[in-house]
Amino acid sequence: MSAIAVTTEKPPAWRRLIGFNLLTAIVLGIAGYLIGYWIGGRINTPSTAFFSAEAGENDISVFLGYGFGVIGFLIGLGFANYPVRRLLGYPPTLAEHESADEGLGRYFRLCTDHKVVAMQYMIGIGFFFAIGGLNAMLIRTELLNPNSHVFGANQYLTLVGMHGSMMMGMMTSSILGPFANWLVPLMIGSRRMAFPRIEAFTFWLLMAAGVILITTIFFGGFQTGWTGYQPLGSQGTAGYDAYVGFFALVGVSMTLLGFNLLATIITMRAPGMTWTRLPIFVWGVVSTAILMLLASPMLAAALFMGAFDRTVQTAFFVPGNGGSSFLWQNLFWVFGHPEVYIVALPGFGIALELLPVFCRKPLWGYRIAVAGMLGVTLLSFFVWQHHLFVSGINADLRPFYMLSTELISIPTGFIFLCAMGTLWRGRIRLTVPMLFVLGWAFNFLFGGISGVFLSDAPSDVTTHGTFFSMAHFHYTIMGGLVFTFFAAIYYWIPKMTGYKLSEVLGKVHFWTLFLAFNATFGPLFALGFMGMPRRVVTYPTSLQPLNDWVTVCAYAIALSMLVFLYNVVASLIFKREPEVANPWNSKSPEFQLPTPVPVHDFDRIPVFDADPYPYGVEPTPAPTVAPAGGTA
Amino acid sequence: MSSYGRRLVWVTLATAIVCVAIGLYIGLYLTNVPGSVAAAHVGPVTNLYLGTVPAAEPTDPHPTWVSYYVVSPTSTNWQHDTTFVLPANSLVHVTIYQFDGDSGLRNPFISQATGTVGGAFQLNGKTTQAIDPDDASHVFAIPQIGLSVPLEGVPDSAKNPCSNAPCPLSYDHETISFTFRTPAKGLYRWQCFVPCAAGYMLGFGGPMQTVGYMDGFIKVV
Amino acid sequence: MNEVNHFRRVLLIWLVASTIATPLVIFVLAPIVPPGNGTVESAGQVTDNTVLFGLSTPIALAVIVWFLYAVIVFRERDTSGAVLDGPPLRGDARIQMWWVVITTAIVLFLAGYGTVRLLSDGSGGGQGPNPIAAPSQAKDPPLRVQVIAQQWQFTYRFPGYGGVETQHLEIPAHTTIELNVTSLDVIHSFWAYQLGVKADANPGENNIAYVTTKQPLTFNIRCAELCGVWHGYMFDTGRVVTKAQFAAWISAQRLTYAPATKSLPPYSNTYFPDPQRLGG
Amino acid sequence: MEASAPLADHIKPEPREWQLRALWVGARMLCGAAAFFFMAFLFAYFYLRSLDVNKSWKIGTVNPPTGFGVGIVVVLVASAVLLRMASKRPTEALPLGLTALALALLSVVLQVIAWTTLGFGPASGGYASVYVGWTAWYAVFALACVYWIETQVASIWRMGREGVKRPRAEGVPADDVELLGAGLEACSLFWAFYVALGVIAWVVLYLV
Repeated sequence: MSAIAVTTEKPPAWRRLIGFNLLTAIVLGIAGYLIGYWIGGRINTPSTAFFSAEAGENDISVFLGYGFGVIGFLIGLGFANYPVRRLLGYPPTLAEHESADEGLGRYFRLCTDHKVVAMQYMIGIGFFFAIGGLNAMLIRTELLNPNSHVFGANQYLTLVGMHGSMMMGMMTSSILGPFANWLVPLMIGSRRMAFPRIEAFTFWLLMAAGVILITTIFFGGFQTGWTGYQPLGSQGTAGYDAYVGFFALVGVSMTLLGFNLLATIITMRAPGMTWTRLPIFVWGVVSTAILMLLASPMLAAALFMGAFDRTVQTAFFVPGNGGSSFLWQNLFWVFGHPEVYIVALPGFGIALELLPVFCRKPLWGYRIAVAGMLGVTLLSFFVWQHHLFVSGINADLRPFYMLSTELISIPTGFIFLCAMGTLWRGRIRLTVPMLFVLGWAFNFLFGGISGVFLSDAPSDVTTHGTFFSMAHFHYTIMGGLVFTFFAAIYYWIPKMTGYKLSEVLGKVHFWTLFLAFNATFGPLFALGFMGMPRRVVTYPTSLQPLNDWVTVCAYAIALSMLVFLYNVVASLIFKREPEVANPWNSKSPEFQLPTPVPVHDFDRIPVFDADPYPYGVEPTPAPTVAPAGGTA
Repeated sequence: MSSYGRRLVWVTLATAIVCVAIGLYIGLYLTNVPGSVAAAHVGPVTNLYLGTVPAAEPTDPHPTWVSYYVVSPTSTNWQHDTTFVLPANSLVHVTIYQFDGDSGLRNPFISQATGTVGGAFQLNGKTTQAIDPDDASHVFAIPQIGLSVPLEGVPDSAKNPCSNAPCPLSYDHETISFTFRTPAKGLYRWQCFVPCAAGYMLGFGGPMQTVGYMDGFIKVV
Repeated sequence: MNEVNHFRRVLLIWLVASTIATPLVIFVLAPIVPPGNGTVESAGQVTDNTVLFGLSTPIALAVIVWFLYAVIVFRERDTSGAVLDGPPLRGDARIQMWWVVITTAIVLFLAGYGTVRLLSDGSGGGQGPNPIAAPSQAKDPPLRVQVIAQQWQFTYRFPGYGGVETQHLEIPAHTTIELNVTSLDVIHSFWAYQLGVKADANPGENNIAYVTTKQPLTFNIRCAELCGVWHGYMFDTGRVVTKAQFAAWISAQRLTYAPATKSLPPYSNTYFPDPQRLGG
Repeated sequence: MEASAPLADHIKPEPREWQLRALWVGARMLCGAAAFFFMAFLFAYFYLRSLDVNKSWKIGTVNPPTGFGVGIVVVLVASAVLLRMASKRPTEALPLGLTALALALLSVVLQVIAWTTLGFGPASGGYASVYVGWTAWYAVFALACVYWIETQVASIWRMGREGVKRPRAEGVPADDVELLGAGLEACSLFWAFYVALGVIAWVVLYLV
């Protein structure tokens, strides 16, 4: 695309490795960690009673190590260059390393092209998703037998916490990271995000966070699960510092991701792209971004409090010293429940975005779908205490939280209404993405209905904190988010990469995943009802057959994921069958662009005159976006 | 090399690296699980000799952590294992050489011995039922079978305290012994109830939450 | 074939399916869903679950039948490769209105029903220090039992019996029990499964849950909130026994634990044992 | 450093007001995020105070350093007012901005001195915890704001020295003067809001 291709000779390979790139970043990150750790060691004076020197570890060192490490990592990537230039008063610029000439190198450094960042997100998130999944397999392996342990009891809890944190922390951005970053500019007709450097920053920060979480193994792990309840967390070894550092960085990354997406959608819609013409996926992004922007800072604040408790010995969560364990529960769930919808809403957006394409009908009830998403967004700030029905906290408010929680099923119902309306009398093509969307509908239905049991305070007394609630949120998150995540992958990856994915393998992947998923998590509802609490390393022997069944099915999920992995490697790396520009005959703007999408997306900012669902209108109107002519 | 061949090499290489990484990752979780030790059979009863120290050996990954050890009857040979293999449905005589100072109990209720034969234990040869909760240094408890024995701490005034493992009997110590009946075959956990993890919130982090220090298993076979 | 026919057929299928499935769920599945009929509270939860099951079955069936019908009947059968569009239906205000009305009605009913059930006796849930829903205490004051959670076991204290603390829990049959749940260190959750009781144990907080026992039974106690390395092993077995047996048991306990009782602090709703911050 | 390719001739630039609007909207959204961040501390304050677990809201003598508190707030408010004025009066932007910058930095310095002269430690109960946590993170983000203000002041200074450049090549269609105005407006608005949060913190921590 770039008109001025500077034809200089390529320097030798070793020379190209020097500069602001991932390699430098890793080196500087490790150096920063060591420097921070050393400084922390200077600060710690064993004479004060404040520091837990007797524990043989120094939390200040660890936190400073993480802080300096992240800073070194970001400097190595080149994130400090622009701020320093601004500090010296040089005028603002927007783009860095966007030239297509840089080839694959762009993916290993700070690049502000939204498509590159999206692909970085895809790979990065996929990597951590695989680790989270591996943790799940190890958890299930441990639960094969109640009376003999594969892992130590504390290693098991670390696995549980790692799995939860990895999935809730990293997978939160699993759709907004790769897909919203890639799609939103194309869908609303801008060429970029409002703040491209912040866009890249969110990604690299998230990667740093993920690595920090993994380092917990070297510090003894953390035994708190992803909820990190205090004061249990403060008891933990330095492994809990990794949890705090991880989630704090995730909180910052999510805030900025939401901030950037929201700013883009508000300010950079192309002429004619009115609010009522926005693709429904963008509405899903809007509602999610609002939650991210406002809820994540509270998470960060709560974690900073926890970090202070562990280092400078404040007492936010130490009950005998003026703190309260309830404070953490409140702050965590004020963030935590919007978080749950942060992972659900993008799924709604993708499902409703894909249904019209494969039903060949306009989205049925566009406005009510938008109302549903915004309704969920609003209500999700008022439901958090349903996580605390039996905690003894504000027991007189339980009827209110029961009502608000159940009210949230009304806007969620709108999404189902729109899905059902869109299906009605369509010309349904059961492609792989469509299958995943249908799978989402089925799973989310059961996730939602089991949610009613949990929102009902009397019923919650038994189901709270058991495998029932665990099954419930896996139905909504794995059955909801992950299924739509795969729908999005099968739908957009050919467009994003320019290569076909195997449809046969895709269908194998869907059916094995769908069946194995339901065979795994369905019985967990029963296990919860039969009295199995979450996060236990052992359980009554009578529950072993069911647990073993679940474990075997969980392995089947892993195999199904391997099918997917094989499909990706075989199709995208080896076979490389070029895909046409619009394989699904979609009328969405992004599919009107050539494949691969040029660096600058559009030659000129498009003008929209309709929403992206003009199906069944005779004669079919011309594509709403003029194709970029640059490649012609 | 052809482009296809190059890709094949890269993918194979990446797969190999990933497999190694996964192996290392799982290995990290599998390590640090302490081994198990069979109790010695002397006569009709099984004898189990344990030692508790304020700090593990200097070569331990956590040299500052308090810990239980399996020791020989004369406290000469110290082994850092906390899974004890015991025969089912039989009497086990436990002798604990206690080298640690006192910390005090969070719940004074645990200052009374329960679940032992006769409901009492021998503290330096003297039959005792309960100790002052503030003098407790550790507790040997198997909650699943209701066994709980408080271990009196070495007084602060002791002249010759042992600072870290291994501790010969020449150091100041308390000897606690008791007999209990093992349950049916299975895996049972034991723990300490005294907040003895110095440097951790409520004294219950670190060694108190890591199998191999103040926690472990009774493997009844 | 016109739209009305499709809609009627879906309606019919749904009606038939619901008529078959709903009674099955209500009368076959729901009664076997725990926690069983052992106490007033657990029986109440079973009733509650039955209502929820009964209501959710036709709702789930409506969605499933609709989806399956649509996918089967409206599936694209044209294999010529031409991409044909469906009718451009963009919504129907009437249907949307009815959907809103119906879902709102169901939700309000559920919230109302749940509130009524909750306020009738507290449903065995932890209600904090000032319970708003207690079982009717017309006959006699409830038996107060304190559940003390610590890492990692539950002990029980009976303020009405000299403040004796016990290792296991036995409670009399046909009695209302007031469980005062508290913790000495981190958050635990006292879950007495067959009693239908779950109450978090928070350090420095008193969390009250009520249970009204019926016949003698044995119940499992488990910790239901992650509390550290032995969370999975923090379980116990309790018993509901006849009043006479309970009287005998509690006096035996007082005798057995006399030495420990002497060193216990006076009974209190919460305890703040030292050290708070650092051990050692 | 900047390796981006200039736009080719056939590629038309995006509307020039987009970046200006993004700055306007972005500043307001940051206000929302900052408000929610400090809401956590506000919540912690009232929650711990109302619970007063173990009668440990204040352990021993815990008195906030009122003199420093008043000083910090006065300095902050003055800084915010000056920066806001700077954004409204382009001709006097440089001196006003510089003064605002100095005052903002001074507020952080005062806060650091206040910590060293506190009569209590972080462990002295719930109030002490909230005080330390809240002021610490307020100061950290105030430092970030100091950086932001500095970039604005430095841009004004450099533009005054090197003269105005018309539309730039790196994909920013708006010209420097417009961008500078929008950036200064966004910065001053956020700083004013942030100072308002500081005033709330002051009211809560020192007066309530």
